[in-house]
Parts: sequence; C-alpha cells; structure tokens
Amino acid sequence: MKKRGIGIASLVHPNSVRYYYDSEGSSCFVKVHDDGTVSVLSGARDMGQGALTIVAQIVAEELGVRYEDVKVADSGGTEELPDDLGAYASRSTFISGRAAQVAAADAKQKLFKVAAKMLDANPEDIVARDRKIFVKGSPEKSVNFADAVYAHMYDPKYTGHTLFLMGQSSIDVEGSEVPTRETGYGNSFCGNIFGSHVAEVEVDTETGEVRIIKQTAALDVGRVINPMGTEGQIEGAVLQGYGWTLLENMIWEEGKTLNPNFLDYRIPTVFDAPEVQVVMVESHEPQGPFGAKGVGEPGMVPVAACINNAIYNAVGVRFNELPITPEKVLKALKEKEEKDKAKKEES
Amino acid sequence: MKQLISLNVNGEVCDVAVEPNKTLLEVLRNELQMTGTKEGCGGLGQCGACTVIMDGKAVNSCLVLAMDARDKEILTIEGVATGGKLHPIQQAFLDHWAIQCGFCVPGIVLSAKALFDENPHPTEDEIKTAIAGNLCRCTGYAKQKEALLAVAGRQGKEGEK
Amino acid sequence: MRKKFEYFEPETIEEAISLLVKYKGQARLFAGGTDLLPLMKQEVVSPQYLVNIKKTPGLDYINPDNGKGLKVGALTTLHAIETSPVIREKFGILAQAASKVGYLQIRNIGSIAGNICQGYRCWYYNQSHDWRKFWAPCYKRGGDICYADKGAKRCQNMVLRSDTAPALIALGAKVKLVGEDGERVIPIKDFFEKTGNRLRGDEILTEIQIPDQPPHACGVYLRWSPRRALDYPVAGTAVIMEMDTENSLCRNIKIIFGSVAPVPFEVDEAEDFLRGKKIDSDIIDMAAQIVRDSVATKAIKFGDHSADYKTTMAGILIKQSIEDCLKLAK
Amino acid sequence: MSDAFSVVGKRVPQKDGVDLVTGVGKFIDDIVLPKMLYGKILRSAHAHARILNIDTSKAEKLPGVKAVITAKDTPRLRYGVAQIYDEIRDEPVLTDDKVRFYGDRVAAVAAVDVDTVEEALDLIEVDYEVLPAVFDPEEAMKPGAPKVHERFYKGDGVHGFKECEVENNICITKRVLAGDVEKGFKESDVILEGRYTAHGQEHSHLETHGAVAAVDLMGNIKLWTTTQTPFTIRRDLVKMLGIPLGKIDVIGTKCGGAFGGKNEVTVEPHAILLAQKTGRPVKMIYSREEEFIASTIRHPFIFYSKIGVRKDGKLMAKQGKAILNTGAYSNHGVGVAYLTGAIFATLYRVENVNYEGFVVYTNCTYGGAFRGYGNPQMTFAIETEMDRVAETLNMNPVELRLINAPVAGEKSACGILVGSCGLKDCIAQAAKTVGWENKWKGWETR
Repeated sequence: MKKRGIGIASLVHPNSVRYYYDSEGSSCFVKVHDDGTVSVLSGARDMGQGALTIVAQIVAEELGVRYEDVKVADSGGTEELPDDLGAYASRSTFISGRAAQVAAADAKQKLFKVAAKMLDANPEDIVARDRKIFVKGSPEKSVNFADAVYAHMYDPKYTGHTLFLMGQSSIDVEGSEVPTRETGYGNSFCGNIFGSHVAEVEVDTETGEVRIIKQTAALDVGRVINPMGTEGQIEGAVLQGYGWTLLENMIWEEGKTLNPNFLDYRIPTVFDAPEVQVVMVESHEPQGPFGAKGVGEPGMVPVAACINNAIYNAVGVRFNELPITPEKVLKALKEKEEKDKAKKEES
Repeated sequence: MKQLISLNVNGEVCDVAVEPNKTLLEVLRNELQMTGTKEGCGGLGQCGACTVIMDGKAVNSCLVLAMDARDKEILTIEGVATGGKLHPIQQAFLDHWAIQCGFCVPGIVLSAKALFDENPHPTEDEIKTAIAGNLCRCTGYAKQKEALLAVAGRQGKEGEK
Repeated sequence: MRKKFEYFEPETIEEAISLLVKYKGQARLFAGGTDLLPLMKQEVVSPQYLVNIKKTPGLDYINPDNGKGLKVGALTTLHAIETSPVIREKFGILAQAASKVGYLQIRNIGSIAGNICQGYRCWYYNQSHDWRKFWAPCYKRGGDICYADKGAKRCQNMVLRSDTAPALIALGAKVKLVGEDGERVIPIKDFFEKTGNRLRGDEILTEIQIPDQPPHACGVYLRWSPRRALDYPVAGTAVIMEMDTENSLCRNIKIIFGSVAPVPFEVDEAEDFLRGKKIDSDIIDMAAQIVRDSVATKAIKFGDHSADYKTTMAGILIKQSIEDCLKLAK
Repeated sequence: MSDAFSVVGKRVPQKDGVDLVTGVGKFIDDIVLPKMLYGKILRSAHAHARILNIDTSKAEKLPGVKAVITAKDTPRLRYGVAQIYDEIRDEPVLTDDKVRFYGDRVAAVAAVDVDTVEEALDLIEVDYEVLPAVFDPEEAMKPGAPKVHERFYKGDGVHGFKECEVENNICITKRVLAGDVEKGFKESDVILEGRYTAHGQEHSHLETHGAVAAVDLMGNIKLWTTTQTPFTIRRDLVKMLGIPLGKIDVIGTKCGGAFGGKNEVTVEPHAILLAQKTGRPVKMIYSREEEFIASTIRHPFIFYSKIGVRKDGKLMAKQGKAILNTGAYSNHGVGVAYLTGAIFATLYRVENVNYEGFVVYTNCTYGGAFRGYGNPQMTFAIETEMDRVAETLNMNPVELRLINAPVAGEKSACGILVGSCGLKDCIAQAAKTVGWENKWKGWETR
C-alpha cells in the first residue's frame, strides 16, 4: 500500500563564518570603457553557481548600464585578480557580490562628478539607469552613460584632467567576530539565511520505498539577484539532500570503500528527481549587495529532516539513522506492527 | 601497434594513428584535441558525460573503440552549433539556466539532440528516457527538463515560472 | 585503457572462430562492448587478443520465421529490440526487458548476445586494478578466498544481472552456439551455470531463436532497482501466462526470476500451483507466498541488498506481474 | 521582482553559458601544455600501517618515467586547513611515517603518458608493518584504541605551532556553552533524548579534482587548478611546500562542480614537486575512484541530543554531544565541529545550551567541507527532535516552530546576531503554499 505524508523542517545557515581567518575579505576592480562598456576583475570564483553572472548583474545595476555591457574576467590567476577568500560558505553573492557593488559605486561616484556638471545638477541628485544618467524625477534631463565616461576620460573641462575611469573596492564584513575558544560565544556568522522546507512523500509499505512527491522550499534570500540562479541552486541542493537521505550509501569495509563508482554509489538520475517548488521570501540583508544573501548551501540543509518527518506522518515510523533505505523502512514498519499488536493485547 | 584510421567527426574526415585499445573518447580528447566531450566516471559508462552522436544515435564515446568509429558519422558538441548560431537546445539551456558547472552539459545536449532529431515533439517521459543516462550533480535536472520541454513546444509541469 | 592487445576484425564467423581457437584462453570476443570494455579498463579481464565481430556480416537481424517463431541475430542492439514492431507485438516481454537495461546510450550499442553473455558480477570481483592490487586474489581469480563470504570454500557471490535472460527463458528461447566442431542449439535455460555460462572458449553465440507463443499468452517483465535508471536489477521477474479468458482460468504459466540468485531460475512450485486455477487476489497472494518460500532458499546478498530484501521484492514483483498479465489478457 | 531595478532580479543567462553549452570552456583536464607530463599518486595498501621501506628503483628505470617522489623529496611539513584558533597541522604532502587510510599518499610519479604512470605505480615496492586499525569513532575514543596520530602540531593563531600528543584519537573538542542547562531542564515540563547518526557523502562533482603545474627557470610556479578557492589554495601551498607566496600563481580553470570538495588541496603540491623535479609541466587528475577513496567526504556524524521544553512549547535547554568521524586527518573537522554547535544554539531560540563537538580520528576516508558543512547532519537531528517534541505536546509542528523561531535583531545563545530574519515568514509561507492545515492529519492519526 502507498501512504502519503507531509513533514516540515527549517534551517539557519551562515553566509560565511568568521573562523578561518579573522577576515572575510573580498576585493574588486571595475574598469569603465569610453564606449560605455565595463570590464570587471573580481575575486569571486565561479564553480557553476553563477558567481560571475551575479557579479555582472550587480555591477550593471550599480553603474546603470545593461547586463550585456559588462564583461567579467573568468580566467585569471592570483597574480592579476583581486584577492578573495574564495567560493565557500555561501559567501560569493553576499561578500564578493558586495565587493563588486562597492567597486562599481566607486567608479560611479567619480563619473557622477562629471555627469553632474554636464547636467548642471548636484551629483547627489542624479541617477544612472539603462545607459542613461539623469536628474532624479526628470528623466528628460539626461546624458548618455558612454558620453559621460568619454568626457571623464578626454575632456579636461570637467575635472581639470583627462582621467581613465575605474573603481575599486576592498571590503570586510562589519560586526562579525571570531568566537571565543572556551564557550564558542561570538557573532561569527557574517550574515545568516533562514528557510523552511516541506516534503510531501509517498511511502510504499510493501517495498519500503520512499518517494518525494514534492519538495517546497521557502527561503529568505534577502534580495533575489537572479531568480533562475536562485531556483537552480535550491533545486540542485534539494536533489543532493534527497540522494544523501535515501539513495547514496557509502559502504566501507575495514575502511575501504566498496562502491567507489557511479554505478554502486547511486547519485540521483532525472527519473529520481522530485518536483521542487521554490518560494523566495525577500527580506533585506543590510550587508548584502542590494540586500541579497547567499543561497548555495541552505537548500540542502533541512532535506533529510523533513523527509524523515514526512515519513513519520505517512506511516508512523521515525528514523534516527541515515540513509533511510527501503530495507530499513520495512524493518521499522515490521517492528511498529509488532509493538502495536502488543499494545492492543495489553488493553 | 598503432594503426592509421580515418574518422568522420562533425563532417570533417581526419586521419589519425591510434592504438586499438583506445576508445573514441580518448582519441577525440587526446589526439584530435576536441575536449568538449568530457569524461566523468573513468570511462565505465556510468555518467554519460562523454555522450556523442554516432550515426544518429547517442552513445557513450568511452564505450566505443576508436576502431569501431571508422566509417561512422560522429557528432560532438563542437559540431552542434552551426553557422555561428547556437542549436535551439543550446539556446534553451542558456535561457532556462539549465547549466550550472556545465561539465555534464555537452553530453546532455547531444543526448537531447539525438532525441529531437528523431522526434521533434517528445513527451516529458521521452525526454527523461533520453537523458536518464546523463548524470548532473548541480541542477537537480529541473531546469534541464524545463528547457527541453520548451524546445519540444511543451510547458513544464509547473510551466514557466 | 592501459593494457594493449592484438586486434582482429574477422570477415566471417568461421574466421572469428578460428582466431578464438588459435588463441584459446587468451582471446576475447568483442561485440557491443558495453560489458567487456569496462571489465578491460578495470583489468578484471585483460585479453591479449581481441576478436571484434561488430563488423562481421550476418549477425544483426530480426527475422520473423512465420509459424516457427523469431530469429534474432547476436549483434542486434537492445534498442533495436525494444523498438522492433514485431517483437513488441508478439514477444512484448522481451521488448520490456531490453528497454530496462542500463540507459539509452548503453542500449544503442549493447547487443542482445552481450546482455546474455555478460560477466556475472560481484562487488569485490568487479573492482579496478588499483582497488584490487593489494588484496590476495579471490577464488574467481584463482585465489583461495571469497571476500563476500570469507568462510566459504568457493566463489559465492557472482550474480548474472541480465534483464533479457529471464525473459528469454520464459519465452522458451534457444541459443545457437557455433564453435570449431560445428554448431549446437541449446535451450537458453540450460545456458547458465552457477560459475558462468556454457559458452566454450572457441564458441560464438550467433543467434537467439524464440518460438511462437500460444494464443492468449501474455508476458510481463518487471524489475526493481534502487535507482530508476542507470542501474542493474536487484530483482527481476519474467512471467508469461496463458489465460482462458472466458472463465479467467490460468491454462499455463511460466515464472522466472533473475538477479536474485547467481543465475535465473524458474519457480515450478508456483507454476504448478497456479496452473488450471481461477486467478483471484487470494490465489495471487498464495502464489506470492510460494514464490517467497522458494526464492528465500536461493537468494543471496548482493552489495547493499540482503537476501531477505530480494525475497520480499520477489513476492511483490510476482503479484504485480500476474496482475499486469491479467490486464493484458482482458 | 521589484522594478526599482533594471538588471537585479532579472532572468539573465549565465555570463559563461555559451562557452559551457558549446564545450569551449576549458576545464582542468582540457588543459594541454607543450612537453606536458602526467602524474599519479601511489596510495596505501592498508587502512593503517607503518612504512618500513619504499623502493622506487624499478619504477624509475621504466622507460618514459621522468620522476618518482616520496616523502624525502618533500619539505616534510605538516599542514591543515587554516583556522584562527586551534589550527591543526597533521597532514603530510606524502606520508613518511605511516599510512592512516586507504587513500593515503605514499609516492607520486610523473611520466610521458598515463599508461606509463600506472605501470610505474605497480613497480614501486613498499614494505609495510600492518597496524591495528580503528573505524568507529566511538571505539577510537576509548582508551587503548589504536592511535591514528601519535602527535600533531597545534597552533593558536598567535604564538605559532607547538607539537602535542593526541589523546584517545580526539583531534579537538569544540564547545558552545550558554546559560545554565541544568536550570533549563529543571524548568522544563518535557525532556527528550535521542541518538542520531548520519553517514558520509561523496561530493560526486562530475569533474574530478585536478591540477597542472608549470615551473619556469626563475622558479616561478604557474598552477592551474579546479579549486573553488584559488587564494586560499595558494596560502596552503606556501604552508606545505615552504615556497614564498609571491612565487606561486594559482589560476582557476572552469570548475566542474565543487560543493565544498574543491576547498582543499589534493594533487596541487604533488604536481608542483614533480614539475620542479622534471622541469616540465605536469598534469594530475583524480580518477573517479580516487574521488571516493582519497578525496574528502561529508563527515559521518553521531549526535546525542537532550532537549527540555515547557508545556507551552518554549525550548528551555539544549544539550548535545556530537562525534564527527574526521577520518585520517582533521582537515575541516574543527570548523565543522564549531558550526554544528553554533547551529544547535541558533536554529531555534533557547537560552541554555551545552554543546560538545568531538572531532575524532579514525582510519576512514577523511571528512571535509561539503555543502552545509555539518549543518545537514545537525539539522537532521534537531528537526527530528522538534517533531518528537510537537508530538509529545500534541502540538502542530508548524506552530511549535513559530513559537521558537528567532526574530531579526536578537542574538542567539552563542552570540550569533540574527540579522534580517525571515524564518517566521518562511515557515508560514511554506505551510501556506502546500496547504499544511488540510494535509497535516495531526498526531492522533499515528
């Protein structure tokens, strides 16, 4: 018989932990060209999570150009790229992303001095958007982004110089600290992301198979920089969690891995992938770029727990050991049956 | 000892000297420097990253001896985009963010292409069957299904978000 | 692949056989390659001579031999079988079984003969050279230990994990083996022995012969694997049932299990029990119990699946397949 | 998405998407340099053994072999993942005294092609004295259990490193202490205890680890690697090879998935040493099997949990003992042990916390960073316990979680500032989206 159940589990996860070094640094260079295009040298490391894309979006937004106007160097070494601790602890968007925003703002602020003169307005009264720089509230009073850059570079009448335009940043996270050794007290999380998953599972009481019908993941992502990227991170994380909970079983004999291959160590295929619905709850993270948080890891965190709770809701057995294999499920169901019988006989 | 064979890869015939114990994957990557075809599982046919199309059928190039690839038409990822344009499958992968690290993508694109060449409007189940042998650890397959359903002119289960 | 070998592409079957004879014990026959190549890369087998019959003419066909059943050439790919109209219509159980193997890329090159003649597998035996090199060889490799069952006196754990074998046994198929002293045709049910199949070093399995099935016979192949693709069966069952549809009597039935024990086997007790009976849910439950009792005596642990669990799955699969047969019969 | 923005919040495609979807993007194994050699590592024959002798002469004589290195060719420095406090250096580039797990590195070979390298590995003769091994962390903690490490180097991030004894295979104990748990339990109406175990997990990124090293005549090193942390890797290489930081340029290639697994050093130092010895570029790529046997995994985890809660659902006290099976080397164990404790104290509001996290050596494959960094294991325990609490109090699990969810601005028991916190919204929205109230049948149905 197939029984359905539902289970919930929540999560908190840091956007980087101040633990490795007493720093959560990142840095970035932004070069603005006189055709209005932009080159970014970022310390962010793209391992598939889309860090470079996010950096480009952030820079484009901050400078007021289009996404396609921004290039991000993706093949540089530690020699030429600005320093960054790297892509771990869900920190790329949150920290490397903000470094990019600050660098872009640095360039923008220089550019606005010129643009303000061109528009004869105050620098603080003007904004840039979609390749145009204009006075707040009166878009008709505008100058092309590229023209302003050109003026900054080659027309001394604005700054008294002819200056190439670039912005830079080197940042750390404010207010985070290394925890004490004795009590582990300290605000070591540079930022934190919260979320709650609900799993709807179907348990086959004959085969012991557990199948996720649907996984709903509500995450407090701060501000979404790219919805597709965010969904992708969470969908992928959920499947990894699913695999860890139900399928993937590392088998050791005397310390030797017996299934060191993709045939006997089973990571999920497309047929095993459950439907995942991502619900993005937007809050505002003051230290994140445009209020954004990192979502790399969180999607994985509560999966095992909410599957376990959903199984209990479906068939009344709960596991304190992973992975939850069909054999274990059958064994647990049998034990429950016997317990229930014993109970009946008592009463 | 090495033998001189000619392979038809992406419409170009090239002569290459190979040991009979080398697979098509090894020859593509090491002799022809076509590194778009990936090896993920150690050449045991357990991940699909090395998928190419041979005479219209998707196959694991790690399970084909180079000798057996003679007088066959081989299509690798390098030959999928033609005339300076991405193939619709590739475009869909971009538009739907069906790529993360991208290591499994060449294989999946070719598995999908083999399907679409035979059947332009496959169902979700036919699509799954076509890419079931292509492991992806990043995406959870959701966006890849979406992308391929879009190419097939169907909406995903939940449709476009 | 590290190990080198001398490579041949015989033009004829006779030539292939003569090569096998010439290099007896050191040559391997190469057809689809989906089973042999991984074994060679892991250096589980390292032939000095490889006889590749992939291009040898006359081995890739599906010939309906009207009245006398179907003849399938050894090199016919599993994909050709799962999509062949005649097989789907008249021998659906074989198409089902073929469609379950591995995944599409594998079925596109894997041959039916290869799926039948594939090596029996064991989690210890099927490891790479690097994994094995510091361990004493097991019985299967000429040593004197079985890592799966350390107390055992001989190899205990080799399992044939073929999907098509049980289906072909249920269909009563025969295999044609051609060797240096002529050809022999044997029922496929006798082809598999606990330690390996009966193919001699000089022989080639050239053809599978499937007899026409009686009217009202309907077959189902079901298998269970933890992953829904890219996996071997943990248990597979092939059932062919002849129904007397008027009064839903079971005229005759064949029940074959694969992958639960070293080789596929038929559950005669369950067949005898069901023959001539009116099939209802109680009868099916009883049959399932008989199957479990029988499988329990034969099932062996494999990798991360216990004999008990395989037995349980056998009971579930047999119910499901009988019910599916009834649906088909309607 | 908000229209206050013109690019942020928009569904734009990846910057490098075209490279990836056309196969142009260069992953580590796609890099080929002139005169490049191929390298591989000889791994241990045992889970635990003392190395008596390594004879590489046969391997060196094999045509095509350009270099064979063992511990004596390394600076014999121990390294570990940098932590500010409690940094532990226990991991050798090539092991000299003994092997501690099956993946341990005994020697490395560079040759003209992969086949020759593999031949050479088979020709290296190692004499071992097999030692008793321990695989269960709880066994390993008992007095008299086999010692995986006799001693290691421990730093406090300020005064450098001192050598110290390892007792009962406990690499380190991290504590998170707050309030007074005994008081908390006294004030509780219900106290629940449980033991949880979670197994290891292999990252299984489709691209395996790898690196290509090239050294010029000035001794400048170019290192291409598939790491997720180029700058940190450079720092680690300085530690383990004693090379000045300025001499190393770490270049990140396209990275075929990482999930934390490409945080730490694998073949980078060996590739550099072989390149230095041969004067030719050296490529080293992990096989899939090496990924499973020799690369890090998610820490197998044992957790003893005790939580006290009031009738109204308020959490009063949490006590927990975590045992992380860190395998042969500490690697990220220290950080993971701290993080699981911080999560334990932060996921739901509670004043009284007593958490002990033991990082324990065994002769298993070693643990490292993996998406979640201990959090999935811990949350599996916490959230299962929360449901047990809800059942005991016959309370709707959603309600119980809402009661105890922290809110923005507060500090958790261990001092974590809960910045912007949408947890209550997340719980509410998740429940609403799935129609929890209609689907959740209540405890009595169980």
